[in-house]
Amino acid sequence: MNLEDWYRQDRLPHIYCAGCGNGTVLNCTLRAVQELGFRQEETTFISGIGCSSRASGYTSSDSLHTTHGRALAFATGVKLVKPHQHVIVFTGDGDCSAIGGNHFIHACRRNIDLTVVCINNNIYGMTGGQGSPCTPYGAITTTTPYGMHEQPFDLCKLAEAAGANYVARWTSYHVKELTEAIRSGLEVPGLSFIEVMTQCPTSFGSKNKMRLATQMIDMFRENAVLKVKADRDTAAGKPLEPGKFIVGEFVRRHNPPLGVEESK
Amino acid sequence: MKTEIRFSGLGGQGIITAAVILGRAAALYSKKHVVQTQSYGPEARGGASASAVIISDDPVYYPNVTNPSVYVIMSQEAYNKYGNNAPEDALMLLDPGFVTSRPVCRCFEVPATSEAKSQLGKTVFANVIMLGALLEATGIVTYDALEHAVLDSVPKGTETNNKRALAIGQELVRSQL
Amino acid sequence: MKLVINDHRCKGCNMCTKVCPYGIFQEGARPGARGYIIPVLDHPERCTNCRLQKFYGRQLCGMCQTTCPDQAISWIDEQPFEPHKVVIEY
Amino acid sequence: MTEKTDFLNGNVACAEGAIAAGCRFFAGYPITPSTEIAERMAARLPKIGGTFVQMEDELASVAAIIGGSWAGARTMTATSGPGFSLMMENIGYAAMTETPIVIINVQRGGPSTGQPTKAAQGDMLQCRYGSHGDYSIIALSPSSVQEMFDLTVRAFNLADRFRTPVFLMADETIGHMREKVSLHSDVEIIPRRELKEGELPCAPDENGVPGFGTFGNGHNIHITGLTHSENGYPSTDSAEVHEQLIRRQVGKIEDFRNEIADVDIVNPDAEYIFISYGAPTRTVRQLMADVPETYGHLNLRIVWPFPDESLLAFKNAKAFIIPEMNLGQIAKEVRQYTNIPIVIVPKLGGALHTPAELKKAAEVAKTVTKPMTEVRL
Repeated sequence: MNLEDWYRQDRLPHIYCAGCGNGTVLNCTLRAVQELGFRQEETTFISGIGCSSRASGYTSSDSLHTTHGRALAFATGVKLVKPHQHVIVFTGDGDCSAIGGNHFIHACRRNIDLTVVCINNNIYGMTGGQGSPCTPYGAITTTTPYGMHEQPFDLCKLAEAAGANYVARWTSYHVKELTEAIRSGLEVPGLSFIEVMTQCPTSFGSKNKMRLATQMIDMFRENAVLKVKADRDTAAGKPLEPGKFIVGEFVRRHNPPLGVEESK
Repeated sequence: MKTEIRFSGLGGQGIITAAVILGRAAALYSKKHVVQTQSYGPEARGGASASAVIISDDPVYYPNVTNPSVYVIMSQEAYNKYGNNAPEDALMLLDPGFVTSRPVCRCFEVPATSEAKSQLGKTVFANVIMLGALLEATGIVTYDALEHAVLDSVPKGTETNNKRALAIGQELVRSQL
Repeated sequence: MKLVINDHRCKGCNMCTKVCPYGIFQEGARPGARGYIIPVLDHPERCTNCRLQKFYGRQLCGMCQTTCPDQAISWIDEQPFEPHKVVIEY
Repeated sequence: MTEKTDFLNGNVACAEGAIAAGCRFFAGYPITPSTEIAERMAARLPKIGGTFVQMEDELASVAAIIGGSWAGARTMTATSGPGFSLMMENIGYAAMTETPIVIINVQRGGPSTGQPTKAAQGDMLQCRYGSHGDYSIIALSPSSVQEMFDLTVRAFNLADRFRTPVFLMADETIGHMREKVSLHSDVEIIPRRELKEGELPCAPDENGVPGFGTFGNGHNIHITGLTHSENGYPSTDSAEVHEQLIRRQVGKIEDFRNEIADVDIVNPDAEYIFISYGAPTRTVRQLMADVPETYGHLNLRIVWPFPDESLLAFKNAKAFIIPEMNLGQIAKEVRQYTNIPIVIVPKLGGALHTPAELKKAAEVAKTVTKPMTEVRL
């Protein structure tokens, strides 16, 4: 199947704002799926509610656009009934870690064979830019007009601690690495969690001195620290500078997964 | 003909199991109409336990016991709650090891727990001893029906001891007739 | 192969201007079909993928296409070479 | 075919009914007094090629069975009041996406934690109207252990036929009492209609029900809880699309209310008529066994959609006496369809109405003139 066939061409152009990174993440996900040679009828995309979750509406295969935060629970049902189905979940930072936080940690604990692509744009985009559990400390949003005064989640550490078999983080700037990570996630049995730091110029950037999508991409390029370098720095006693974040593959392990068809 | 039987005692004595076995014997092996109900929840485990069986020749619609004619009582607390109100024409089987009061109605003292311990080595057979006693005292089902129901309900390997328990119960009542 | 930007899909975010290693995409000034300012292409024949995709039988670089959030960038076959239409300029 | 007569409680009979109906996926969360259903499914499903999963909460339980349903299985969950409240969000989703699922609610006293081990019928309106927006569902009400088996099978068939969530609104009395029950595997199965080639995923057939595009069968469909047009794609701005969709989804059930109906009508010529469903039906029957020919009785085996035409069977009716283990939830529904005086007989606290109490209510009924009268027991 060609890459273009994985898009619902009759639904494009999509509803995302100009410069929104969701489209980029969609590209990387579909490219990974295409490279692996999956067939349409054996692939299912599931998503919750939010900008990120509209992605499932643009993929050309069976797709389930569900309720806020519950995508992983729906996906659990699909996967347990049809274990040979490749189930990919699109979720966002609010969807996954606020309203869906409990489903998220339990899906990781069960280590169910799903691939979760979490588009983390640090904000609730669909409702117009409210603070999320992943809004950085000090950032301005419509519900944190004086700066976010709570600490954000580190979703990758959460997924790792909860038991996911594969955990990685990239940004919408690192498209090659992201595609590779989603590919790995699809190949590793058990729950694969790929967090993608993504720009939301409309709601997040405009309030935080990054009106242009390209400015946000520059920010990702400058602040993303490769895991190997971060590890080296840590060993040398150098802490991560404020505002920087680590990208790379954090976990790849083979704990017993759920929802994998036993080989006959 | 409709008989209402009230089982009561402490959680862990097998009160509910006894009622289920009797219900099973009547429903499946005696072609009677039966409804079995029970107290449910934490009280069924630690504290008081109660269960009831209605056995009738006609369909039983209303499932709750209103006027039991047979009481099986295995604790003083249960006696205070249910046994005190037993009418004169009722029949009561009680375990004298746990119950010190005595009713106004006809009563058999069935030391089921101590007999289970001394003759079968384990107190878990007390409820089946009680069923044997109940069978002998009332004849509400046939022996075969009750034995069938007991063997349906108990773990494998305990069949012999359970049959002995039935016989012990029958004998305990027979000696008082 | 020829590099093209789909006027109907492009929303003018200029992400392609950031990621193309050859600097082919330049911020534009002309509005496209939906009114967004579409980037312009500067000597697109420098694109590796344009030149070598057919030769290698697979997509090369492709950074612009993978990054483009609006699925607006693609490569299309060029018109076949038609010698009789060549206008010789003196 | 296997057939077996057993002495079981209602919850276990319900689980066996689900298995007989072909249910092979159960997702649930423990809650008194429904837990025996989950326990039985956990023990039985792995042995017959099914899957049991204990989810993190009831929200997830319904989500998982909806997912399982789209993957092609007959799926079910079981709960009681507090869990039922949590399920409402995804019940609305199932209604909007027309997903066949079966939800067992073994009702207990509420609101909130209430009386976990006592019977009630307080969720009858919640099951009909609990989620937001306009939609319709089907709800059955068993009054015996045998009906826990039979109506569970029926629930699956109705869910697939009408593509809707179907509720089995049992209560603690029926869930926990034991009776003789006939279990058999050759139950009638009415499967869901698979989407045909070239048919739009949300376009209705002559019954108003679209074909079901099972995931993995190559239909390439998009299912969303957003207002969607017949091709399944979101269409949230069009008033016309929304109205058409909602009217069809409600109509596909409400237009068939008297076809779906399953009632028992006894003594239709009587003047004083009991209307009951679930456990109180047992008390009414007990009373009628004691004094036959005195009263009429309408037993509702399917409560929602309300079978309004069944009221017309009682041509001499002077009053309808409605005993419920709530403050008159279905009585108010009956009121919508009749001008005959209604006597509500509520009973709270977990105990069932006694035959004597119903007899008293029937005496009161002989004197009422107001449209609605409540008998305080």
